[in-house]
Amino acid sequence: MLANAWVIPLLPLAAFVLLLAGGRRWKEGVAAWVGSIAVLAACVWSLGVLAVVPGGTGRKMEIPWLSLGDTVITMGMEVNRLNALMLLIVSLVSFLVHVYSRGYMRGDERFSVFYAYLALFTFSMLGLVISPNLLQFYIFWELVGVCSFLLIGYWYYKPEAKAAAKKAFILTRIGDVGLFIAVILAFWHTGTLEISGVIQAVQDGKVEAGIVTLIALLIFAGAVGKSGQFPLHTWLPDAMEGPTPVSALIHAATMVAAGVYLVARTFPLFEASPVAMDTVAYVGAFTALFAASIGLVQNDIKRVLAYSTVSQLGYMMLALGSAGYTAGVFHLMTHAFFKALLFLGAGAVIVALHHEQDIRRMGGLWNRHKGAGVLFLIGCLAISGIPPFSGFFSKEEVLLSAWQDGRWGVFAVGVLASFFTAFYMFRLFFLVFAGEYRGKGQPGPVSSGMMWPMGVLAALALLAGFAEFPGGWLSHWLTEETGIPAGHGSAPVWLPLLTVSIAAAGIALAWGMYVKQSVSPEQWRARAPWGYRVLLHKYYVDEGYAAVIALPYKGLSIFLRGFDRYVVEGLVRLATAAVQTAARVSTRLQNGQVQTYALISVIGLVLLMIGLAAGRLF
Amino acid sequence: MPVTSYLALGAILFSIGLYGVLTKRNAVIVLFSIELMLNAANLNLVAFSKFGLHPSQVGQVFSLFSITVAAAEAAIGIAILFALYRNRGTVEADRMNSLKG
Amino acid sequence: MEMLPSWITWAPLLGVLVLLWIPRERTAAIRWVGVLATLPSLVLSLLLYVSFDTGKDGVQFAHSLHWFYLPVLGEKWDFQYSMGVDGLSMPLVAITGVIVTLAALASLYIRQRQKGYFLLFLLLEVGMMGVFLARNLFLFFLFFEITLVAAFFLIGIWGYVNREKTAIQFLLYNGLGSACMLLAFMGLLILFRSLELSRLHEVMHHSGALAQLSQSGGDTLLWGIFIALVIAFGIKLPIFPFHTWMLRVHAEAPPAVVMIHSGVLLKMGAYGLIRFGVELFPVQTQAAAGVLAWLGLVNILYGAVLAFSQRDLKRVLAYSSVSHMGIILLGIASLNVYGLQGAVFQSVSHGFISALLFYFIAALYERTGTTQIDQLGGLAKQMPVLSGIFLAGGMALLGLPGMSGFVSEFLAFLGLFETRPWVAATGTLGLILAAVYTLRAVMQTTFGPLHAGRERVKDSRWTEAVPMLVLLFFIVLIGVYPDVIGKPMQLTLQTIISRMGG
Amino acid sequence: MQWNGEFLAFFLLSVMAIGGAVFMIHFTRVVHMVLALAFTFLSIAGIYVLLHAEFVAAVQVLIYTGAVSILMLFGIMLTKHRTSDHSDSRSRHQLLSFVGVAAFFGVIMWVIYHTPFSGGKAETAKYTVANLGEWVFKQYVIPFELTSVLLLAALVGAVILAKKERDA
Repeated sequence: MLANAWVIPLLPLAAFVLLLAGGRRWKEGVAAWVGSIAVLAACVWSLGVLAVVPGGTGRKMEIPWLSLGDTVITMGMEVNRLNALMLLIVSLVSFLVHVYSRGYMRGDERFSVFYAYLALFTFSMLGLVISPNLLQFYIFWELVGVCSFLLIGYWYYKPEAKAAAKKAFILTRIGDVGLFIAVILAFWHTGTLEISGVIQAVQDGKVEAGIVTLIALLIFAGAVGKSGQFPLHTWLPDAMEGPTPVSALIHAATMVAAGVYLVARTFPLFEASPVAMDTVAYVGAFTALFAASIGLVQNDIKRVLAYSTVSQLGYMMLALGSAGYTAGVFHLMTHAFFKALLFLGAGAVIVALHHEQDIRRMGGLWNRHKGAGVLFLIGCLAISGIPPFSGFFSKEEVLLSAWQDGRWGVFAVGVLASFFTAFYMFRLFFLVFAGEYRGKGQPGPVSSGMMWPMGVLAALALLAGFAEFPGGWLSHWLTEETGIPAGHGSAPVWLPLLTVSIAAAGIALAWGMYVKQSVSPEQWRARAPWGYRVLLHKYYVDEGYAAVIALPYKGLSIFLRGFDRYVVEGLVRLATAAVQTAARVSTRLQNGQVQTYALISVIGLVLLMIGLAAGRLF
Repeated sequence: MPVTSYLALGAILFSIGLYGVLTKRNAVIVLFSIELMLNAANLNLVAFSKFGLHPSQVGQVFSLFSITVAAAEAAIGIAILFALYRNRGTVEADRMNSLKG
Repeated sequence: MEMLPSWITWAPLLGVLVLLWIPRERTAAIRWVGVLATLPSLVLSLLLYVSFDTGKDGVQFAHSLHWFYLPVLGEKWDFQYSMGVDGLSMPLVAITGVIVTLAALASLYIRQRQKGYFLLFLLLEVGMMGVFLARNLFLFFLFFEITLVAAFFLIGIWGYVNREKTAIQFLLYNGLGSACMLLAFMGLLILFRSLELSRLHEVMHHSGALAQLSQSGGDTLLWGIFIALVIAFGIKLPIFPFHTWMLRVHAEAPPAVVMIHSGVLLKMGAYGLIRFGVELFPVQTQAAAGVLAWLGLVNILYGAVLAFSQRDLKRVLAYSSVSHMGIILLGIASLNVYGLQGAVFQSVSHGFISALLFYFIAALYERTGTTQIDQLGGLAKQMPVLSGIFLAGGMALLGLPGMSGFVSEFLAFLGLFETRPWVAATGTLGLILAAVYTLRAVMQTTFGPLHAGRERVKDSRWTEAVPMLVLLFFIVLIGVYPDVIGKPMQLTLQTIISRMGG
Repeated sequence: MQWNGEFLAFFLLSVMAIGGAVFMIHFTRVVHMVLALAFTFLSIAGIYVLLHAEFVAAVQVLIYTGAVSILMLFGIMLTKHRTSDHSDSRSRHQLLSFVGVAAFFGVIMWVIYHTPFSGGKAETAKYTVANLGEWVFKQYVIPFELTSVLLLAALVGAVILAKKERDA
């Protein structure tokens, strides 16, 4: 089971090929079954792998891929405990999303294409997870990017989807190039592409400190692009143009977490460079607060969740940057469950409301869709950090690692972001489920096929925290024989109290504003209208990019087009014109008169003779 | 007499002939000039048969051949001229530009 | 078996013979004979690929015949008809066989004077195969000129509106390149009294002979020859600022010819640079590597920036070719086995990719009558299969891993990062820009709402879809398992590099 | 340089030859030109005598001074000749021709006077007509016969060219 773990990604790949070949001929049910069964098999297999995986470097397998001089680049798999955990998370969430999509995508004319894309994504993500070397990692890294692109642009005829897909691809590509350079630098400075080999070389001090920092920062650049960290975060909220199951799978639970996973996977590299650690921590903290503050005022249900994702990813980065390896991974896991749950819940709401996404036109759904409401509430409680939901434990771990690493500023930012999170999540919850229905028409039903995956996720969101508490079982399991410090000991007593009370304060504020309506949001808005506008426009980052990068680039391109047309080609024309003039002059000599021809011959002869005799003259 | 004098004479005659070929509009005169150039060449042949590196009477033989050919050339030339004259009514060289495409 | 290279080269003439006997009115017969006539070469080149011994260094299937003597100053200069294949030419021969056959299928779009078209087309194949297989510079030159003349007529007669001007520009530029090449070859002939490649290798890699040569002032001449060769093949590649002819050809030639042009003919530039630059002039290449790297960088960025603002799909692809050829230059300039392998990989991969994309363009033009980006849009609705193929081709173009473009880009940059990290780092900017222009081109045509007046566009027929899928298959094959072409070339390239002492 | 008889003869003859040639170029009436040319040919025949080529001299007189000149006269008389009008481009052409020919002449003269001719000693006593005959009919008999064919061809050709119009 363990030795053949490389089959796990191939299962969804087979499904992809089948679905592509089957095309539109297959009925919806067949396509959904093919995809779901393949992923279920992968999921079961992953569970088996998780049960038997040994600690330390785990199990490796590789085959030659490309011979280059004396070096042979290999492809293969490596399963250690981190990988195995990721395998399970990815395949599990993917399976649930597969099941859920059957209901969500009902009636779509490219149904089987959607499942094919989902299968391809699952394949790529699983391949990414078990990559033993950086190159393979990069390959799958790009593949998940392209799947994300395809799925964001799934409704290709919508101009917004088209723009969002393009933006997602290009912005992540910017980060990817950083990773690309990092892979090459790692190869030249350590002589290998194996992740374990690179780490070994760095730990043995074979690489200069400056180079290690550079490589770590470039890897982090890749992670920034993929995980939507500032300043490359803007694609992630736009990516909500894709179908909601996609947002749940790719843009909440798995792909965006790949950046975090990457940092975790190469964690010893970061540990070796204080600068890199600082960068990760500060970028993570800044993103956490930044995105959370934008999330406060957004009105699209999926966008609120998207900013919340960005913010939570910032949390994970923050944890990793503060040396909280297990805290980061733990939060990654819990977040995968509760954020997927939230997205699927949002999807259920959207389906029920006939594809309405604006929360100002929702409300009062608690009575009609109690099941969805409860599940969504579980997700909200988990993300806000209310015990005993999983988010509470992981968030506390994160803040604890920041505190113990001595990063007060980061800690304070984390606490503030946690307050924001609680507020906007419950703002969302109350606006959607409490009060009166503000939309048009009647809310429709939600199929049970969509409900029970949410149920599974809710259970996980509720229980996943107990993998770590009490006793730090997860940390020990993850770090056994890896040389990475397991945890930070026990937390001070005041920390859980602080986090819970902060979260409760956020929830209370949201309650006050949107249920009891004792605090008027309009008043707050009126007090700082410019602040509200800045938040609503997401700090004008998109506009800034357009003005600073996109426009000048377009200008440069148009300028160069003129340059190419008039200067480069002009030079060519000049040359041809010169030749043509010469030709025209010589055609005039061709007047058909023998004497002229003879004269020219004579002159030519004379010149020739002078040329020959000139050697003797001098 | 040094050979250079004969060669110089040949060169002078040749150049005059050449000038005639290039400038005279009357095709008959052009033919004359060509004959003059041929004579200049003959002169060189004969001169070298006496003063050459390996003097030999073969030079004279060649000049004989050359004279023969020149005679034939003159005959054909005049004949072509006649034909042209009948066709185009002129023997002026600068009117003959049918070479021009 | 030993004569395989010759068979491959001359096999299309069989088709020429058959074609000559078919009356020009029987267009259907002419078309199918034209397509079938490319098959012998394809089959033979695949056979060559299979029987090529990857474990052996040097030229295989070599054979040479005495051709003629040139008596010069009491010596006899010997000219041989020699053919052979080594690891460098092997992938290129294989790709030529494949692309020519597929381009012949794409030539079914040709509506007029099919007989002449296919005659010239087959002649072009003879030239291309010969270029890659000739082991004598004189022979090489002859084949090179055959491709030039055949391509000239193909562009000039069957192209779009400005075809004649384009063909003339094509001929002038390439004629200039050929003149430089001829001068260089003459220089080599005078210096070494032979144009046999094997003989030239012996001399050029024999340090004693070289030292003697440089003492007698041959160094300057060698440099002159080297520069002339770089110019000759640089025009073909093309290197900025010699690229304008290539843009016109891309925009004006019939798509099937562009498939060949962009897929194979441009690669002759890369092949020449490696074969006659790196392999024959290691010292000079080493000294000029910096210039080559900068030229490559300019090519990459210039092409990428310009591709972004073009309105014509064909021009976008043309500029992207400029950009991709820059990667070949970077690979060559890196002077190590990684980079060189990257350059060859890029030649092969870009050959397949551009052939695929121009096949798509041909199909698109057939349906819509335009390739202007702003007159297209939302085509995925009407032609999902073709759009999917275009999307896949675009992904290959921007270097998506799992497809051939990535392998070559990775290798080229891997190589260059060893020797010139800063140039390489700047060059990676091209990867981002490639995504920008490719996505713009792909998404403006196939995504978004359907452009008005395109409601009746039909999806692909099987005669179109199959060749495109075959190309896509090769692209993915190389991307997934690059050793298929990496293995044959590896030893040869390693030898080239080891001779360089690097 | 010595003032001997040979030199004097050469000087006179060459002056006559050049003078004839110059006049030929310079005269405006065609008949005068022919006469001047005949004069040149005659002088050249004299120079041949100086060079011990008596037979060639005789042939020169017979063929050039006699046959060719008469042929030319016929040519002149059978065609019409207008007095030439000098146009602008014509004079430019003449000037260019003069410059070209002068340069050519200069180069030739420079070469002639800078080339060291180390002539062997000719056995002029052997340069007899009999000897010449032997050369022609022994070693060069085939070219000789070929010239006869050439002459025949020229004869026929000339007749056909001259007659053609009337038949057509």
